[in-house]
Amino acid sequence: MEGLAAVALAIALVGVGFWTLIVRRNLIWKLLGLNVGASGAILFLVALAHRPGARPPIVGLGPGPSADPLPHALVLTAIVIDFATLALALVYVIFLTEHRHTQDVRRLERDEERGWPQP
Amino acid sequence: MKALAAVALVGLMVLLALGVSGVFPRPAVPSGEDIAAEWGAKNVVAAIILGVRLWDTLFEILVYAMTMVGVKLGLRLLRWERPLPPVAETPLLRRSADLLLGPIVVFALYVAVSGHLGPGGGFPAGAILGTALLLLALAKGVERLSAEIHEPTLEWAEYGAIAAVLAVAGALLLLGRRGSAYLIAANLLIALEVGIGAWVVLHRFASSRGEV
Amino acid sequence: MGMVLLAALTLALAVFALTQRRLLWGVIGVGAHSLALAGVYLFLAAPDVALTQAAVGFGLVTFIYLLALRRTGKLTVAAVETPHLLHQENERVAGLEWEILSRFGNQLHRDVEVMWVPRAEIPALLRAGDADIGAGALFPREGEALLLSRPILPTRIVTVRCGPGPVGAVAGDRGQDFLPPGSTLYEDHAALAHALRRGEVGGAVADLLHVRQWVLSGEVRPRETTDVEEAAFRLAVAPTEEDVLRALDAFLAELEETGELAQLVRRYMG
Amino acid sequence: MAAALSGILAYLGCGLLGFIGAPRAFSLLALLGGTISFSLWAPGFPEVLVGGLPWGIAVAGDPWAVGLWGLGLILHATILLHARGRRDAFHPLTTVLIGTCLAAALSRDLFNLYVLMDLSSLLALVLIASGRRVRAVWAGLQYLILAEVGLTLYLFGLGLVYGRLGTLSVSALASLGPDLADPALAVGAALLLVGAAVKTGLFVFGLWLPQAHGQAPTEVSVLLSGIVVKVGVVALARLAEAFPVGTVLLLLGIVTGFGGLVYALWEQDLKVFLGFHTVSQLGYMLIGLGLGAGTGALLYAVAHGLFKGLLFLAAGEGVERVGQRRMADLAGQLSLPVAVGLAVGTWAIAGLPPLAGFAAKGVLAQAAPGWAKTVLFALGLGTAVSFSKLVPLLRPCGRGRTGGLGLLSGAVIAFGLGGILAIPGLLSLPACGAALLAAVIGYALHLGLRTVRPRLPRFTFDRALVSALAGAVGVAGLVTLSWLPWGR
Repeated sequence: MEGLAAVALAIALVGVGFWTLIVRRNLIWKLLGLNVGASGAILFLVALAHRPGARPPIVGLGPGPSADPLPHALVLTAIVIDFATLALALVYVIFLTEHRHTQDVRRLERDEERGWPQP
Repeated sequence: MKALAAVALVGLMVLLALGVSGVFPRPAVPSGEDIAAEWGAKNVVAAIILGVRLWDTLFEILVYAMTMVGVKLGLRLLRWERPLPPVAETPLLRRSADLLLGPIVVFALYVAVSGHLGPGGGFPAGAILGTALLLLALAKGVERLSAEIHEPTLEWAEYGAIAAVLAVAGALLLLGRRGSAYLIAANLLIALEVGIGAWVVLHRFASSRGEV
Repeated sequence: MGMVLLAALTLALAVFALTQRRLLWGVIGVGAHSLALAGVYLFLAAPDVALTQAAVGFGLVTFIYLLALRRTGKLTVAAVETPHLLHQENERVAGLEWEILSRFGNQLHRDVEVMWVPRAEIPALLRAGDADIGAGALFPREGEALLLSRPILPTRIVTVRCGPGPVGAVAGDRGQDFLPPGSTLYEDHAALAHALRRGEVGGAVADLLHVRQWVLSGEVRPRETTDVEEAAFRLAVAPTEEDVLRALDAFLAELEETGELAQLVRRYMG
Repeated sequence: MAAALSGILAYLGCGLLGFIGAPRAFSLLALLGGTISFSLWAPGFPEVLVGGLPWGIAVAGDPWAVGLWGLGLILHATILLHARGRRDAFHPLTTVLIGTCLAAALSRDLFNLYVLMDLSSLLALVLIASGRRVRAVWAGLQYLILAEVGLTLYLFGLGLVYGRLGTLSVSALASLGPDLADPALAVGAALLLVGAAVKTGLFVFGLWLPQAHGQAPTEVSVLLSGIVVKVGVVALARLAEAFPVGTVLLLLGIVTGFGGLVYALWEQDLKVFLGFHTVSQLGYMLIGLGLGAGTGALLYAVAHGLFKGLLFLAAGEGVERVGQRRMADLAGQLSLPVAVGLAVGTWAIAGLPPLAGFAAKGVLAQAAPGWAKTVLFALGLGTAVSFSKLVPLLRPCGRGRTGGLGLLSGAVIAFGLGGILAIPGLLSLPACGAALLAAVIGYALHLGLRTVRPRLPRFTFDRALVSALAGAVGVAGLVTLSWLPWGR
């Protein structure tokens, strides 16, 4: 039950997040969408490690089978990496906002087509 | 365009569901308790991160460190001449910030040191430390923050921490020394590195003026 | 069961966050979503991941978004097109209030974006957070409950009479407060002037700035003009944006002190 | 194994120390350490699980590792020779970036590759943006977001594969012989492929690449096209080893090869033009992987790293000196070393004997069946057509700095000659004749094509995003189809 709900949630999060990523025109919104989508993939890995009645992968923590520890370790790395990517992306979004006075993807693309005229 | 996107996305979700349906139920997996014992840990995840898959973790730390560098360089590209909007500052906030500082540092240290026994470890500890430090600093006002902090000092501490982690990792990879003392030291070093790094990144976001 | 509920909550928070119109709410919503996700990880027997998610995915990420928003946000102005204050001139916007707003936006590192709206829609837009500042109209009006800046330009509300018949006003304008219920209301000042000229209404309650504009352009020939109230043009700020109001007032005070405001008024009012 | 890992640690450590001070010295030290380490393990070493069973990270000194280490070290030396005046964090960042690429060359673990791909994207973005050009930052930001989408899909695919087979090691997967009739594995393999493809910059997913590579500072472009794209190619090569996805890679390769070419034909900005050719050349490597000719793909990857590095170095040097980017404005303005560098690079990329391009294309063609030879010939012809545009640029004007141009030109020539000497049957009359024929026909076609100016569809960011998602679905379909009898 838990695993099923988690997996369904993971897929839904990928859908919602990527939908935002595509349809929103503002770069920060896109990054928010990406965040949610990426958290879907991470959740999927955690759900993969789970099994009915599992306990945390810590020695001596109750009876029952242990959850698969490897995905947990991978996911910890992935969470940190997502944060790093986000921080860097935000810096360059701020850069574009400073130089082009917009975060709108379409305006940036129009500018690119016209050869970046001085604002 | 939107229609195409919707079709593609629905297709992707169906695909994911199809794939996922083939994965469960999963076969039994090793619990890794023998590995944890070998590394002197109770938390298997800690033994994996700091032991078995240390090679990944090294690059993870590196990702983090390079982000700090990238944020610094990126923010330097900006051309801010004007002061930033003010951050709320009240005496109550300032006083509670002073009171909270001690417990938060102790809690972060606890999360780091006990990371090989229970949930925790260097990364969350560092994140807690960095976030809390900046929150408290912001309560005192950005101007005072910038005046009190000497950036070169921070950078030295940061790179020193990375270098220490590299040294521990190198010794471990080449010599194969294991034990809970190593895990505690590694967790503390990572916490230090991540904490300082998070603090530096947030600090720069909050107060950087650019140089151009 | 708890897990299913929590999963539903997590998804609902994500959907809530990503369907907001204001970025701030989006960021807060995604933060809440991250925290709920940490709860899901606890259910899935992954305390390590939950802790990291709470510290990094919730703490650091939300924090850095907020800090980024602080310097990149847009300042959306819901404005009524008003001569001298804020009006479209070919492709660009010009006027006294525009000058002030664009300088203010510069100071905040925020781009100023103007959306032209009828006067009556401004309060709803500000309250819903679709706009940060209302401009080009008389504030306050009864029952609007908006935050108001220091006065920018003093004016008067007057009644003009051109002939017999009822008196009209612009819907949502301060003038509406001085009319008996059931009077005719018009969407904007141009429609009101048009009605005056065609004799649909015999008079109008409006501010001196517009009345002078009507007279100068020859659109309206008033027989008599009576003062109703001393008033001033101010900028309205969304009820949630107290910080913006504080900064705006400080900015206006500085303009006044240095005499720049007087200069600007002379330039735009002729 | 220890030698290779310590080489990488030396690279990373020196890079980090370089942030504190003496960046050039530490960069040099890293190169030295890397070279010593390389010479210690050079012929290769068998696969080792770093960290031990059951979850250790597999690394091996296989041919890919050897080839890319050689390439990385040569490019690093070139940069050190060339970039005298770079301030700031340029040297430390490039050192860490090269260290990352070297680690990726060794890695045979799907998750380790994920981390390394992400790290290389981040570093690439920081370096691209260091040029302070708005369009470079915009291209880089698109790159980062697209790569992140790709890597999210990759992570999902990795989960599916791990969940089904319980391992992340490429060799273990290959020995299990994954059956793609299994939906979890088919979808998993497809997501892994698309993730790596988006990160690499294959056609339609990767049209950010020409702008990002073209707008970056000179030495950064050299690294990006020389070795950073190869991280993605290595990942694709590992996937090709683990899963039977040859047909899909072949199709992707053909589309990428011709797609990049079509856009390159009418591009006027010299460096962006070279960027489009990087996309097109990726097609060769994928075709090699798809045909099961791993050695050919590897040789092509190394050769491409050398001659495209040379082309970008020469073009960048010329563009910086003259202050113009359009080819028409550069004609007759370039200094002698730059013109010679461009000439050698053009000669090599056109596949003319006896340079690197000829040797690599020869090895590919040896492994290709008849119809694939035709495809490769057509690709070569297209390359010749578009590179004919560079001929007016080759007229030198005055002397200039040689910098790293000499080293890379030498490497391109040595690679070509060495390949011809080492591999029998490369320098045959038909092969030489075909190469010359392609060049001559190409030049003639170029004269005719100059008058045509079609409007190619622009690839906006949103289109790229949608194509990445649609690509995942499409590739999954192809993967599922490819286990049908005709696909094997």
